[in-house]
Amino acid sequence: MNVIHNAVAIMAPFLLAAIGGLFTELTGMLNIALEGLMLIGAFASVVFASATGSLFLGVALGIISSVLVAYLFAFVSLRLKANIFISGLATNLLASGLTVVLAFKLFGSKGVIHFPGAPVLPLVSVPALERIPILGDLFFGHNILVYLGWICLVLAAVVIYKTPFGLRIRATGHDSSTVESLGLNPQSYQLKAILVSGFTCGAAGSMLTLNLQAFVPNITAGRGWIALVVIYLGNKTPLGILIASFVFGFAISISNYAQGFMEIPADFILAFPYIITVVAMIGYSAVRHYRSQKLAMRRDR
Amino acid sequence: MPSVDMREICKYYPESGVKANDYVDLSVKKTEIHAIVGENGAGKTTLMNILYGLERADSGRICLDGEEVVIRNPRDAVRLGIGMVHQHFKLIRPFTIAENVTLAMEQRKYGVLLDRREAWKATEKVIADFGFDLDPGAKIADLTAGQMQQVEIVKILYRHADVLILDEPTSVLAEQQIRTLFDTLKNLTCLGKTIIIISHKLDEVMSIADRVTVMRKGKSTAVRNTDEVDDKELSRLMIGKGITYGFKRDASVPGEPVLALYNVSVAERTGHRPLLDNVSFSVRAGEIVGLTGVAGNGLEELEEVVNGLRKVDSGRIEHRGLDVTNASSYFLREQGMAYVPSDRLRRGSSLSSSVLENLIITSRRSFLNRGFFRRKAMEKFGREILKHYSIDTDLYVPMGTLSGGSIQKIILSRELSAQSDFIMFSDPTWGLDVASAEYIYSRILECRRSRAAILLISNDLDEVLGLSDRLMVMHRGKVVGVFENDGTLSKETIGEYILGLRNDFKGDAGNDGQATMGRGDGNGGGIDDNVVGGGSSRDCSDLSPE
Amino acid sequence: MQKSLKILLILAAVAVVAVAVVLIVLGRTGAEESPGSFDIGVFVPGVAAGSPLYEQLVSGAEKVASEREMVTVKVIEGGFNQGEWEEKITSIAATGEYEVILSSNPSIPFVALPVAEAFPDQKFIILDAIIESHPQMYTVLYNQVEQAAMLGFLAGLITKSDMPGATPELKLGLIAGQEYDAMLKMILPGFERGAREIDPGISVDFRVLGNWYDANKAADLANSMLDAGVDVILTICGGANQGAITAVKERGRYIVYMDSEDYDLAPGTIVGCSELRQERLVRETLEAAIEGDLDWGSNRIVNSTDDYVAFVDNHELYIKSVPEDIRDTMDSFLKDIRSGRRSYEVPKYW
Amino acid sequence: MTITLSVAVLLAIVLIFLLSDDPGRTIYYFFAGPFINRYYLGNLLNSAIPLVFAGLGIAVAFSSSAFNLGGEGQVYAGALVTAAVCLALPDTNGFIGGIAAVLAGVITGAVLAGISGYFKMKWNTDLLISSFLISAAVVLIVNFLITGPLDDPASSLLATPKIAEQYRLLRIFKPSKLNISIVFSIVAAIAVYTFMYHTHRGYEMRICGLNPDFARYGGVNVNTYLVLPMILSGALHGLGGGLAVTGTHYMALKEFTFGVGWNGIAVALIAKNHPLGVIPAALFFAYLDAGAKAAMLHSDVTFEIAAIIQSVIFYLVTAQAIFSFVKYRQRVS
Repeated sequence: MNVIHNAVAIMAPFLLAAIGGLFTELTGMLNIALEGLMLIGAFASVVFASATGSLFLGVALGIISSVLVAYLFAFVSLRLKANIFISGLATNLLASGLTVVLAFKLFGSKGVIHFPGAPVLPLVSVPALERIPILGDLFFGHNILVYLGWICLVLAAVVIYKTPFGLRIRATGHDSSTVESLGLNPQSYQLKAILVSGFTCGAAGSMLTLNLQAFVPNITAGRGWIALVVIYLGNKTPLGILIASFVFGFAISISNYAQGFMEIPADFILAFPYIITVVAMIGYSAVRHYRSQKLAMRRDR
Repeated sequence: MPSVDMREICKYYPESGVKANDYVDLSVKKTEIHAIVGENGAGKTTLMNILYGLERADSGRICLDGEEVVIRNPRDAVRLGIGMVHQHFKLIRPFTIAENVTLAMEQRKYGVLLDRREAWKATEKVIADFGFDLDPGAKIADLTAGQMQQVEIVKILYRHADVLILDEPTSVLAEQQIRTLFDTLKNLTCLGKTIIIISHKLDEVMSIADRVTVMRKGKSTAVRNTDEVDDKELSRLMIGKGITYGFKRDASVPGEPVLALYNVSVAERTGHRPLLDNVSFSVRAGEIVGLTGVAGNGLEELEEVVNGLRKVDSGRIEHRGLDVTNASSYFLREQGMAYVPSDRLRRGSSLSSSVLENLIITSRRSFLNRGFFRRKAMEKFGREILKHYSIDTDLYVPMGTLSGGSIQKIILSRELSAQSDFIMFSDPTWGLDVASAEYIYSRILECRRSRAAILLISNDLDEVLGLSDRLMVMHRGKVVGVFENDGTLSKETIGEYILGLRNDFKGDAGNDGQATMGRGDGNGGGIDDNVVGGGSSRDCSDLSPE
Repeated sequence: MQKSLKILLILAAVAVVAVAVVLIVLGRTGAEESPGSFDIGVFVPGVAAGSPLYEQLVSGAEKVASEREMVTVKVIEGGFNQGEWEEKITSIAATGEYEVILSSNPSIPFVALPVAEAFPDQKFIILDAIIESHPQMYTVLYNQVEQAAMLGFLAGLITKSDMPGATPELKLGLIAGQEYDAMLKMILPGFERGAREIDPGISVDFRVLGNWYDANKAADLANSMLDAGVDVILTICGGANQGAITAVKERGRYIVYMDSEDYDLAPGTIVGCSELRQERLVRETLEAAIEGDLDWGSNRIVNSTDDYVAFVDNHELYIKSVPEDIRDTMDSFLKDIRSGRRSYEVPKYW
Repeated sequence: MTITLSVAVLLAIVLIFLLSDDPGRTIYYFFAGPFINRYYLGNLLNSAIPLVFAGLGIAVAFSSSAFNLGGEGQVYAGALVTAAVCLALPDTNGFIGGIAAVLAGVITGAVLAGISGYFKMKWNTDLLISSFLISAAVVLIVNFLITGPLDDPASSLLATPKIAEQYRLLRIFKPSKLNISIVFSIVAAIAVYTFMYHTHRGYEMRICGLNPDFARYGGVNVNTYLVLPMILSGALHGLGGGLAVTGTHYMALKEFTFGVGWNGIAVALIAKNHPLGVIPAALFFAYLDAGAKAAMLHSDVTFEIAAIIQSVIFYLVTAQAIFSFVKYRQRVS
């Protein structure tokens, strides 16, 4: 089924962004700058990939650029104690302006910028295995950054649950004063979490432009926001994020295909993924509610 | 050679204009238990926060074992071998004991990964070495307050601290747990640890500490050996004048029942064991009924049931003969039932709201004029309360900026001003200094004189014994003992009931025979006996390591 | 340390403000308008760079200005929020400096109506748009039915052909950024009509992206169409076109392209481009306006007989990537159109 | 506040020097542009109006710990429904018809936000995400309605037809679009303030937001107040959208309220969720925007440069804003 194959490709950027967002979420911060960080990564990676001719350098420098902007965001939010919501909005605004201004200064265009010389994202192709139904669609025949997403997910799960860093990140989110009383600086973990989100958003962004060998202003098109939703929908766990982003990718993929054979107007179908998700979410909370009512709910509010 | 030597410590809070520490000296010898006593706001906690690096002194110096040190943050303190148990536990509730203990000093494998087994082992080792009884794999959320405190101490010991600071360590503990704690502390000094305790409970200080530093209004006023002073002198040093700790409870003739519970049961959602199990009792006009027990044995649930915050599964509650079972809090208040909650910072007040907004929560509708507040009347009401109860603050000050004592006074004044015929107090003096506690006690007794029916729920045995006309003990959701408080009761006897060591009570807590036993007692029976039987032995071992 | 930092900051502030003030004064004086000039305000509904039609709008006006003395051009970009366009056009009109406001977009006449009402002396030249009759406006509409039909005809030829990327299914695709009148009334029907001249059984799979910039989604959409057997896609979704091109290129199928000559973007994949000669139209219309020859209140529809709408058939990549027999059929078709022997009327939808 | 603001302005000026070829002109128009004529000033005031309503909506919600992230969709849907009702009404009395139409918009906003509140109350569905998702879906559905069934066949604008003259609000500062809804916005701010600080419902609502345990203890029905602030918030958003139609645009255009929802959040945060503070905060926002527009019109500044300069100011202005939004994280685990 191509629907599934495409769903996996579609979900990859917001899966990656959500992984970084998960870290900030676990330290107790609402990170709405994911969108802007992705945009920075998208722009920088294709520019550097084209300039150096190296895919690896492109992605790496794209990630570094995104991390730098994430650092600015963290500095304003943590050090200057700005409201993280507004500094997040400001980061998004900055990213949308900066990418275009830089594009104009560097390439003289504010529209689509083509990088025919940028390296193509290689597909990982294992023809024999791709023919396996469903599993083949899920795991093979994607571009190499999709696999980076899988790796990051596994890595994130290990870091969060199996390393001291992850333990401290989670502790910071639960009660930062406890972490502080143990001689750690909770802010430094929040900073690191933001930098991690910069890292994965940079990678997520690079996927969007290296895919096309071109940069289009606003190419992220709301994927950072979807990533935010994915984090919540995934109940703030790596596995949950994986499932939630697949649900979202699948819904988008279906709506793409549905346009071809359904009589429903296109704009209406576009709303489809959101409606599915919100219904799923309400359904999930209902299930959770009734289950917890049955099980260990000591206080009913 | 003193182990900890703090000299001329000053700390000024410009925003509130308070000199929390004003040239304070503290000298603690090695392997002694040193108590710092003083009223709320005397600056004890500030001084210890400075020693632990949570706050920085404006001036002064700190020497450890004769060497001057700079403690900028808790990391420095930990490195220097200082550990602190805070009044409010600093534990991550969803984590296990081992995770909490090793947090920030994790056991690692391959340099980067958490080593769960090593963490478990290391925690286990500390637990065993110092004679605790904890399961390293247990989740904090499942522990009792006493166990959490033990975890806090284990946490410090795991960090190889030589100096342990404990801030009000007994405020959440029951009598037996306090004794366990003190045994532990004494044991620790034998193993070479130095212990600093912040407290305002003089009897405890006298029984555990070697020396005492007294603080008053930001200054250290005296240092004494405990075997050279008595608590009268200490309290004189603390408060500035001699007071007699204690209060007089004159005889009273109880009137008709105001509040009565009949076979009230609340099931736990998991269905293991009822939170409240066939509880029946009544409170009569002009009497104080004391209710005590260890946290987690149904006291909190009872508190919520009586206030309408929790629904009962079976049984009946009557107020002056009117069935108020599962009535809303609002309705109960309208009926004249007032309530001073134990959790005064979360349930009893809204810290970010003003004093006035806190005062009007129960009487808010009486200030309405066509749906709008009559601001003048509201302010007049507020000012009168502040004046009448001589609370020294302004109406528009945020509640959170006040001291614990003032907050409790405001809550108390709000509840008492409602002219209720039934008042429930839950841990009314928890964490308060002697003077504030005295004040609260006198108010409670005043209510009793004005023929209100009073239910006093408290973990503080002295308090319950001192105030109650009748006294009930709860264990595992059941009333396991009811006593007329005729002056012959001993703490020890009550303690045995509290811990479930004795369970010979079969009556229905003096309902004057009104109880309708038919309701809701069919489902208790067999299961229940099993659980209590099986559980009580485990419970004992939890609380007393011997 | 703290204090010196403060002083430094204040000094810096003073310096910056001083420089700013000087520059402001200079800037103000430099902005004086000379009388007797013909000033053109160019309103770009969106952003010029990256959009061929808007780029030509600007370059056409600028060329006129560079060729004639006393003609000035000021370009104002309106951004993507339609709700703000009226306000911005009003701002331009309110200055009273501009003899003509020039713009290009089907919706501008309707945005400009209230502005025209408020400023009865303000004249508007609006291209790629049409309005029945307004004394202050002059509108020119491109016959995009014809434009789309040319591409549809070529696409039809290709899908029936045995070119390597052609599939047995008689399916064409059209990806639109949004649904709007010109799209639904001219382009989509024109594309279908052109294709059905080859074979009435050809169907057009029409899908909407929802915006003009989500290139990756355009790629996904294109892929889903290719999966359904579509072999030639007409993509009209602004910046997001790039996504469709990449996807189609990867699968070895074909793109036909509107509004600009862009075979170079994907040699071999882009098999046909049509073009609107907007720059020429701008220049001619402005010249007429400056000379006072413009018939205000009228409108005009331009098509390929006057070569304002054109299919780019002389590009080497077109010749290289399209087999000769197809090109021959196409040639005769184009000849018919250019000579007016075959024509596609614009339905009156306004 | 003054210090951070001056640092922000300084940085903005430095940026202008870097990005503009005619910095003097740019600076002049960026900061003084909104005041050089009555047209610009009128538009500045007019563009503050929807921000006031959105800001009020957010202030009501946030001060009750109801995290409404769906403002965007609520404004948009409110606007569309108002326009649709105006168009559907037969030739009635303009006053009554106008009120009915705006009311319909208000109800739309209230219902959209109320859904999230209802499920929060019923099943503890996360407000933040459900309101955000519903809004995202609503924006697309409204897009569909505007470009599809409700599109004006007579115009090429992606918009509904214009509403009849009699439903349009009085313009008071011609030729700008400023209209009497500015009076409504001030009245609304005062009304919201009065409700929140001078009625017992408002008091109960705020207490529920600040400390639900305390509210429950005081006999307040906390569940009601999970829904009420959302409904109020949505209603205010809907009102803002409705008045944007009847006062400013006279029709619903595709995505014409874009960004109002998010900026409303920023406005409320700068105002520290105080209803009266929302007015100056909204004016500040509108001023920044008007300055950018003036600089774009009169100098060589482009959108993107304006965005960069604005972002720098936002970064620093917020260094002062209260952390009411961050505080919601401190829910006890």
